[in-house]
Amino acid sequence: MSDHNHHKDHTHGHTHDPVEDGAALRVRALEELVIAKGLVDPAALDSVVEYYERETGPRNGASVVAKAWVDPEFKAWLLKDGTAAIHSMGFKGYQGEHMRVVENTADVHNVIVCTLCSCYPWPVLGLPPAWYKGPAYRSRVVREPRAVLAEFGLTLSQDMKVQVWDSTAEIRFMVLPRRPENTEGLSEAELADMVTRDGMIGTAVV
Amino acid sequence: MSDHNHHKDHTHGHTHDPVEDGAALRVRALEELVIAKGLVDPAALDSVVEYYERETGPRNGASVVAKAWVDPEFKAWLLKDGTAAIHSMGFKGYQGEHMRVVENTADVHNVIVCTLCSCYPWPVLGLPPAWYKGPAYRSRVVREPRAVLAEFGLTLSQDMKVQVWDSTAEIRFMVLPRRPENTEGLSEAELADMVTRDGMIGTAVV
Amino acid sequence: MDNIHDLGGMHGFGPVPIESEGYTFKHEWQRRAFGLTQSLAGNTPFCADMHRHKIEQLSAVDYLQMDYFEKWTVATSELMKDAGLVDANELATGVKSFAVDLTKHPAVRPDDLVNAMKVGGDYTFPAESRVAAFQVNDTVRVLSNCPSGHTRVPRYVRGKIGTVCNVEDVFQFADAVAKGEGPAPQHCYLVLFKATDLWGEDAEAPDDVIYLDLAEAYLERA
Amino acid sequence: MDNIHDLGGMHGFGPVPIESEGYTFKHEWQRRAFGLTQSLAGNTPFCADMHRHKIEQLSAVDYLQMDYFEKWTVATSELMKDAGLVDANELATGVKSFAVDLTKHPAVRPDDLVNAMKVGGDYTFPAESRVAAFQVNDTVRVLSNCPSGHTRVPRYVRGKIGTVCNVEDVFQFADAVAKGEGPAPQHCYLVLFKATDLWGEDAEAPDDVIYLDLAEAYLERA
Repeated sequence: MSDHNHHKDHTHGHTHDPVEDGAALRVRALEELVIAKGLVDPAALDSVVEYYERETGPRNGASVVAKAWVDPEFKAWLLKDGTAAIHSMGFKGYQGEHMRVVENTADVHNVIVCTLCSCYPWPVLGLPPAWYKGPAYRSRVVREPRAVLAEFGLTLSQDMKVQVWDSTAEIRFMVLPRRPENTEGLSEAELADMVTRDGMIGTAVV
Repeated sequence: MSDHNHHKDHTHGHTHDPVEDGAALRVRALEELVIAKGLVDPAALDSVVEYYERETGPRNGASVVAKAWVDPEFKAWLLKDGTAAIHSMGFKGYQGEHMRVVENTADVHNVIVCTLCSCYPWPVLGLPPAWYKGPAYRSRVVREPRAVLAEFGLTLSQDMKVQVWDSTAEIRFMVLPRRPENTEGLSEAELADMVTRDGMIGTAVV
Repeated sequence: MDNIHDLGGMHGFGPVPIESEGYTFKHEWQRRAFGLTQSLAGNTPFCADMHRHKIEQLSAVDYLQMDYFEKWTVATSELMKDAGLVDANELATGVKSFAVDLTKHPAVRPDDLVNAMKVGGDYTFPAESRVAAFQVNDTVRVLSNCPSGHTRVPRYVRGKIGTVCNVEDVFQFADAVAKGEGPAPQHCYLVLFKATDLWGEDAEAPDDVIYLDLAEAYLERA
Repeated sequence: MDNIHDLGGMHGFGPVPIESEGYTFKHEWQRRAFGLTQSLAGNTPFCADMHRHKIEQLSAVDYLQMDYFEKWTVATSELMKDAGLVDANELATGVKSFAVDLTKHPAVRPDDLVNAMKVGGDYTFPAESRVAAFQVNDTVRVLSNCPSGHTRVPRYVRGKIGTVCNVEDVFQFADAVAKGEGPAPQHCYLVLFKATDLWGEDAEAPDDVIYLDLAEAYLERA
């Protein structure tokens, strides 16, 4: 019915979106206010954004995955105590204090979500993509994960068991994807380059 | 948080509400179109609105209630076969084809709702008030009927059992309120004048 | 479908606007919208279940923001469009751009329309046409599934256990009717649920109950 | 609370906008909004659970229409207002009208803020400080009640039966923390639910499962 929808102008993504303009104004007002009041150091604000954009992100998670692919002992540790294994690589901090890594196998495919909010393992995956935080993914992936994964281009056979992990407490989940075939000759760094964000969310395979 | 809500202009009830202006334009466009196409006779449109405004409404239900208060046989019939008893008084038609009348007593209070839509017994009560169709009443009265009734000014003791009737099928509900005390001398017509719409929804007593 | 229209049990919608929304019609356009839908229901191929389903398919934001009668108008417009009697451009402009075969869709006359309202619909089938699967005092569980189309099971009773209090008549099945699949007649049951079974310790009083009429297809023996 | 934020299992939100919403930040103001909340969380008295609860209290229409980072900003602004550090007029204008005691709320320095992010929060208590009520392989039922405040039980598992798969650490209890009532430490359990128990015949495959971490207070022995 969208062609009859006079509220459509209010959805996001248009060049001059009144909702988004309102949001930008609201944020600017808060920023100017709290800086004027001395409650925020502008350099701190810049630093924290830079930290998440430069020092976190899926490359961290990819290096964890690649290490698990080449080092069976590390993999066993990662699956048994994800927190300790990941922290040992230096990827720790807010939204990564408690980690559980779940392994995709020939029979099991895992996918993570936070239906109530948008909890996500920041130290290993960075900040989540917008779709992870939106109502379509959050509402549907617990009820019809296979239909959602198919939209991502991942069609699973009925023989593959799907496990959905809803991040309802303080533990954050990360998927350990299956190592692609014919990658025996690759280095750990080359393997890490193959690992994608969606592979570690579970909306893709590697 | 409403003072920070830049979407507030879009809620209903303001003098120049863009949403409501849009609705009025949409309705006018449809009316002009279907009349131009010959699909609607404007006199028919007027007639059906007049019918509901003049010939249905809570006065119909009130006369059913008053008759039940003065005529024990009718009351027994009304509670056993609400459809037949109400139809016998001429109150029949769309949204009143199948009726169940539920009796308030010294121990039981009844209240009706339609959580999925806004089903309502049109022939006996007319068209529903806007609040009956809105999200606050529909969401809350099944979970916390006593809190909702208290907002209507009706505080029930914990000894009173509350029965909520959610109109999920083709049967429409109507509450038979308790006859007020000290009304022995009143005529059926005088009794009917005491019966309110909310008394037959169950959000008030008479 | 479990869209936003399935409001029972949700939090967050505030107090009931008793005083400000005690009206039936507040604006003339609401009267027109009501009359338009009733007038068009008589000569175009849609029924109440289809109309409800169109409303249920509105986006949650539209569902919550649009006036009740605007939602009716959107649904009626969509059904008219589906039937090929109007097109999107006509609806946007209000200007006719093609003629329809009025011998197939004659405008309903005033008396006929009011009489149709006074007669109402016919949703039942002979009681003896079906054997009731459940009887009074049977314990039943509402199925946990939720079809993607129109359905009459609110989420708040799904998977819950109740008691059959009355075997109602044999009715048409709204889920099927809304899909245009015919009546699929079956018994309907008045089912009692304890408030404590639905809401746990949130129930306001231990003896409070909720009654729903539920089609046989929604229930299984518990 | 069962507000609109509790989206799991609802219909009606369409396909996942994979291509158009693959971004983390699309606009500079989103970066600023993220940084503002992190900067202010360090020197004003709020925590993540309180922040989430403010977002949960947005009207459903605002929740669904506002950008994610705008919601963060609204929640942060409300918490700052609750703490008496800003007022509504200041927030509306962006102009300071009164001074706050910066000795109590010193601006966090860049290095300290980034270090705080790298360290993270501490949500656990010694495992031996509590006796776990449930063990691995126990069958548990999620309670049917739903507090009016912040809670971590999605509606789609309420009243449902699952199996304990792991006894997690002793964690703070989000419901209590969000209310400012302290940590109320208790065990958390990894609970497995069969898709068929949650969705009935809608389950896409008979062996599919859903895992949730649930606090002890949400569970009873089934």
